Amino acid sequence: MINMVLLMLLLASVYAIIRLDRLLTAVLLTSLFSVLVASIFMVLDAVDVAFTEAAVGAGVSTIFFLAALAIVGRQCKPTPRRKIIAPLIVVSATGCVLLYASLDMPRFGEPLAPVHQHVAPRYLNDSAAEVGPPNIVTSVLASYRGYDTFGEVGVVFTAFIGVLMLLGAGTRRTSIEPPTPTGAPKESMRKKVVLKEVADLVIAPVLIFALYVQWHGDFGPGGGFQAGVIFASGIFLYALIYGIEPAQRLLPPRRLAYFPAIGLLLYAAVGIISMLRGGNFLNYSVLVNDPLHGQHYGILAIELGVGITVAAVMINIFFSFSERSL
Amino acid sequence: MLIAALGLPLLGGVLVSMQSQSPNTRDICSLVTAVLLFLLVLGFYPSVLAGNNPTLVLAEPIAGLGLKLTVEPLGLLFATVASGLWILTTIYGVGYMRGNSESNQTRFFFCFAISIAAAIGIAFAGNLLTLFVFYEMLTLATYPLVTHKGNADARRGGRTYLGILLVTSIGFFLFATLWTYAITGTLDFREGGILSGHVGPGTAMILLTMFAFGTGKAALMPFHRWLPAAMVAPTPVSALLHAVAVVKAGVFTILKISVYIFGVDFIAETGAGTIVMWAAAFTLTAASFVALTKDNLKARLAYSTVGQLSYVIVGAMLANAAGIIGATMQIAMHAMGKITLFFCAGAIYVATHKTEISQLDGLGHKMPFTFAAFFIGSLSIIGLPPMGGAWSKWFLLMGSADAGQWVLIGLLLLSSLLNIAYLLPIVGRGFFRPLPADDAAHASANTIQEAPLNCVVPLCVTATGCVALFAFGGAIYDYLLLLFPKT
Amino acid sequence: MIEQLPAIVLLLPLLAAPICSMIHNGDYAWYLAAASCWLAAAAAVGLMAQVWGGHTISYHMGGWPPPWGIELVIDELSALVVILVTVFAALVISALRESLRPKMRKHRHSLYYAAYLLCVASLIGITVTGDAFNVFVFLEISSLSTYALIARGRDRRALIASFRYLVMGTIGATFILISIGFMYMVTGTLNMADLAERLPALSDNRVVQASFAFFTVGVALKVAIFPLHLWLPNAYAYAPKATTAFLAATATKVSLYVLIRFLFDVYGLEFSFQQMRIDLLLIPLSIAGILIASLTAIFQTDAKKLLAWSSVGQLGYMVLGVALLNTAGLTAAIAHMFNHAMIKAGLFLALAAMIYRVSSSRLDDLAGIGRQMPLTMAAFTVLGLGLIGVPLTAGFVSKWYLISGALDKGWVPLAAMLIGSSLMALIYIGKIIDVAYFKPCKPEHAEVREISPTILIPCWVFALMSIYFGIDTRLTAGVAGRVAESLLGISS
Amino acid sequence: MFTALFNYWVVIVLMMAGLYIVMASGHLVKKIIGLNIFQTSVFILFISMGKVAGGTAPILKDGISVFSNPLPHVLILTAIVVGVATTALGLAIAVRIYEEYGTVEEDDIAEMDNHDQDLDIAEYQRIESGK
Repeated sequence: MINMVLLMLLLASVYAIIRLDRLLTAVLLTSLFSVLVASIFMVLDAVDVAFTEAAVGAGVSTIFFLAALAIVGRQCKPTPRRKIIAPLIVVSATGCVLLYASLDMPRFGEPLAPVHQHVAPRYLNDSAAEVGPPNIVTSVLASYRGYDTFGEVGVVFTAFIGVLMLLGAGTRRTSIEPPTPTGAPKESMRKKVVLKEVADLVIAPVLIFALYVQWHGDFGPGGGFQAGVIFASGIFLYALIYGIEPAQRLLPPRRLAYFPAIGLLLYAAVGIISMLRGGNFLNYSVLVNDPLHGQHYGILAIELGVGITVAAVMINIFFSFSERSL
Repeated sequence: MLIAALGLPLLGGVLVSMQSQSPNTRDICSLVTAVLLFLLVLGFYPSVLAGNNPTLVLAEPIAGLGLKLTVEPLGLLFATVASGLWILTTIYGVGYMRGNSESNQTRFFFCFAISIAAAIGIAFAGNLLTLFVFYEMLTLATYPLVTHKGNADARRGGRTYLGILLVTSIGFFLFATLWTYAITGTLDFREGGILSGHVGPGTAMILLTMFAFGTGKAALMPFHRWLPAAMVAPTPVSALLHAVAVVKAGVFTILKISVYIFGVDFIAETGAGTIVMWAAAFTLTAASFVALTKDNLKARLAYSTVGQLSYVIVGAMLANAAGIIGATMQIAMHAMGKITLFFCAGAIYVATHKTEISQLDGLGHKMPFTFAAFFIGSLSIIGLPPMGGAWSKWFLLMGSADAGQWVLIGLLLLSSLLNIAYLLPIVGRGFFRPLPADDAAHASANTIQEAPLNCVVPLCVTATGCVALFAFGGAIYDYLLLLFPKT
Repeated sequence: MIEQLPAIVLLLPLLAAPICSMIHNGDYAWYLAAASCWLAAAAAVGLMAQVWGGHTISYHMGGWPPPWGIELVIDELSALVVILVTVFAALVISALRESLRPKMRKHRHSLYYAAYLLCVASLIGITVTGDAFNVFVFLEISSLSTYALIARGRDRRALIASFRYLVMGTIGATFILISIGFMYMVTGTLNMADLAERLPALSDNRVVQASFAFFTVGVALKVAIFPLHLWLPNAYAYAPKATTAFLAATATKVSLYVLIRFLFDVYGLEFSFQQMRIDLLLIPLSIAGILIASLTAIFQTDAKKLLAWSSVGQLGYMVLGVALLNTAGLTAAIAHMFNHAMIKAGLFLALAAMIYRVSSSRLDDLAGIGRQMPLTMAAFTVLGLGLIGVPLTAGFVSKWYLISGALDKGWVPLAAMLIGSSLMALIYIGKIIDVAYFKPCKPEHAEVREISPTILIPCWVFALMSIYFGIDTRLTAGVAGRVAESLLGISS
Repeated sequence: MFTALFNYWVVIVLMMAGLYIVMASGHLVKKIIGLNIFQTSVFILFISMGKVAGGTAPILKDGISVFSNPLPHVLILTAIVVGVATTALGLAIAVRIYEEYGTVEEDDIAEMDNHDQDLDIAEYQRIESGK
């Protein structure tokens, strides 16, 4: 059984979210919820997922929510009584179907459960010989199911296009204001001296850590997606403390808007090269003469593509939101 | 050759539409097409008389169910009537349209050609699906003709026209077709029918009733409203609707379904036609009464048509050789008679711009040919010898007698009396009443005279045709016996 | 090369999308987008040529054999749907350029085209994949791009429509995710063919039954099966003009394809229809959907909303065809997917041309437009006849099969109801045509002229296709018939 | 039975709580919070089915032979990305709605839309009567 305390904490936080009308608190609780879920994932041996959930749920999503709340206000109306009934009926019905299903579910942790029988054993037993990386999640993600991951990059890219269409690229303000040559700190910034000091200390290691996660994904938990999210978080931190303009000077949105596409194209390029070399799309084994080397290069390249796209998309979206809130 | 029969009017239509700049070329084009088509249709007679049924499958939109054309005696007769009268209608139409300087003449002749193609398609349809397709094509192609004038009246009439015809055909006819297909797995027109042995009397009656009422063009009451509504159209169109293509296509459809889908024997055995027969009997009596009350000449003729059509339906439902032969003859005879009457009505309008019967006093002396032709046409419609109409009425009475329907005989005779009552007074007014005073002044100035030659010649030809058909009655009878190989 | 076609058809639009997003000149982006759509269409035809007659292609992504890797599976059904998506997408985008011009600033055009291409690519992806989870991934790409496309409508209500769709769509997608999780939980595989082998033995397992329920509800949301259709009318009505044409043609059809695939191939005929009796649910719902939607359409005063409601009704026909569970019904459903896509895309496109000229889709603003824009309105009329189901148009063929399907079951009242609903279509299409031809034109629209050929030609292509496929039905009803027989397990 | 299924039940409650927030809340941002919770709870369901009692994270190391199933991890990695993408887009639409309507409460928006429609009808009647 999963850790009882964690489960109870989850229930409590969700209950609080339902009851809360102050959205800022609700968002922070959602962030807490994500951290708790990440802990559960950790307990369940899903280290990569835990890593991602923490970075996304507690990091990126929360930042997006906060940015949105800064625009739309933090208070919401309580749900009127009469509007509770219909959702309750639907939710109870759905819940009953799920409970009904749960009666036939394999017991938790059962090693003989069907999930562990059919497809998974090949990954566990042969991936080292067929693909290479010790982190089996990376092998499956990048090679066996590399096409899914390609689609996943497509999803991120689509979200990027959508946000850009709706909110603009975050370039409006920089084009109006001439860029100040030196990052003269604003009035409010002087009060954040301590923060600034801390940030200086933290941001560089965060970015370096992101690079480490990027290249280390073969061996330990991590990979392009996590690296991209962490890299973006580092930039968020920078922007929150120094202001958006310096961040945008660092990474001009106009140029940054190219990078999601570049990452996706890099991913696809690997696949197309393998097609040109006579294999199927994303068959890394044909990239070079030795299949195992080919797998290795292929995975490195596509993970880089994933990282570039994810980081660039997250930063772009952040810029788009923050432009609107000012 | 079948392709040619169908393609020729279409091709003619296209040619006509390209000649909008030069009216003379255009009208010659129409005429040549019409004549060629008539000759082409006549060309089928040798092989049909020899007992062959030339067949052609155009396409197969639904697996096992194609757009199929077959030439058989019944359809060939209808095609002959339609294509033959088309020539006259074209000549007449040219005169009428020019005489009245109507606008959009090119569109008019284009739609005309498409309508004829559709009529030929109906005549040669090899199965119910094909029949339905061309039936709808005819509806759609005649719609712009009905609304030709483009004013509010024309639009209202057009809407009624389209509304009733589409709703009945989709609601009843298509449904019955699909049902038939579901029951029998085929829709081919076959001798002796396809339903026999597949359905009981009850279903057969429902199906036949749906087919009859679904054929809105047959103007069975209460779905006859479109016909008077379509009176807003120019007269050549009325002639086309009433005589050449539309209503004839309707009754022909019912006839064909009775003969080739149900089979005469099957209807007779099961009595499936009872409802339809009495509906038709009601229609033919009621329509004649309504016609009596109409003062507008074209409206009176329209209700006359409603009544006359029901003769055909009655004949089909009698389900015996005399009935079917009478019904088929009625198609040809009524076509010839009614087209004469409409040509006359149009000629009167072109010459005097008069539309009401009460205004016709004394015109007979000024327009002798027109009124003489009207008289001949009337006699044919009534069914008096020596006109072609006499034959069809005779066979229908025979058929009723064979079927033992004495009430029906009574109704048919009553209706004939009513025909006399509403048609002959028109001629009487023309010849035996003096011109009203204000018109007399015009007349002395010779402003009232016969309509243009283009109008008068066709109506004289059709009037002659009414007489000639009486002489050919025997030949037609022999030909129609092809339908009953056993008897 | 030829064996790479399944990947190529997908990659063409998917790779053109990021490149488009990088091109700042909207015109160049349009050329690229249109070219990639047409090439994909050509590739789709190539695929159909390969599977014609009932063959199947399997393409192993990454070279990994299924069920370990992801496989693309192409048979006649998926090839037909891919043709539907690509050809209609190509036609609509050819017209798109004109219609976008007055509305958006130029450098945003590129993004719009990119979103459009992503949508096309993801719909292809959903159709060709043989992996259950992969369906989810591409479904999300298509959903996200659709939300973005709809939100770009000129009216602010487009935003609300898009948001509602986003919420309902995400719930639907999550339901599908739950369902896939359940299937995986009891079988250990995600490959659809593999699932099909393993699921029958587990038909009494409650997890499988629940997964079936979640899947049906999730996809029904996407297909807009009554009563889960609520997002559709507003989404179609407020989306940018040409977007509606594309979405109406493809998005719901692909979802329906997914439903058919899973009901018949993955869960299996026996489980779906004999054990779970899904037909008992779908038949009444689709009938109610047809009647209510057609009735609502009749009372609309906005042409775009009218057509949107008509779409709900027409989807009802397709679902009904599936639920009838006989060859004729299933043939009708699949053929109607194609035919309706073609007809509705054409109708929305023609309507877009008119809206482009009069800046409104309200019926009273379209008064007299038939005389101002005769060619556009003529195309609209031809397509409208197809929607009603007049003979010699594509709509007739599918309705014929559907009613045959009802009669094959001996359900005469149902057949009568279908005929009745065709008459309702006659009324609501007649309403538009009547207004356009027979009402006097508004004075402020007296100067309205015919639209440029860029839109007119695609409109007429749709109209002529609607007639062509009413006569030559080898591609539509022919394929649909073969597919229906193989789905029903009838060997021909 | 109870202990073996208890965590599934908690997850089901969490999922339904998320779904409830989506449906019951009128605030668009809170709806998205609900969607987030709904999806995240589904992730727990997936990951918990991949757990093998006594297993470790699926990273090959000498001396370890029992691993948890990596496939659900891969799927959920993808699903998390999908989730954040949806969140971002949803929030972007919500922001645009706020800019257009000045509110993100469903009821208020519905009221304004009805008002819009009334205006449309009024406009229509004005034109009609003007003729």
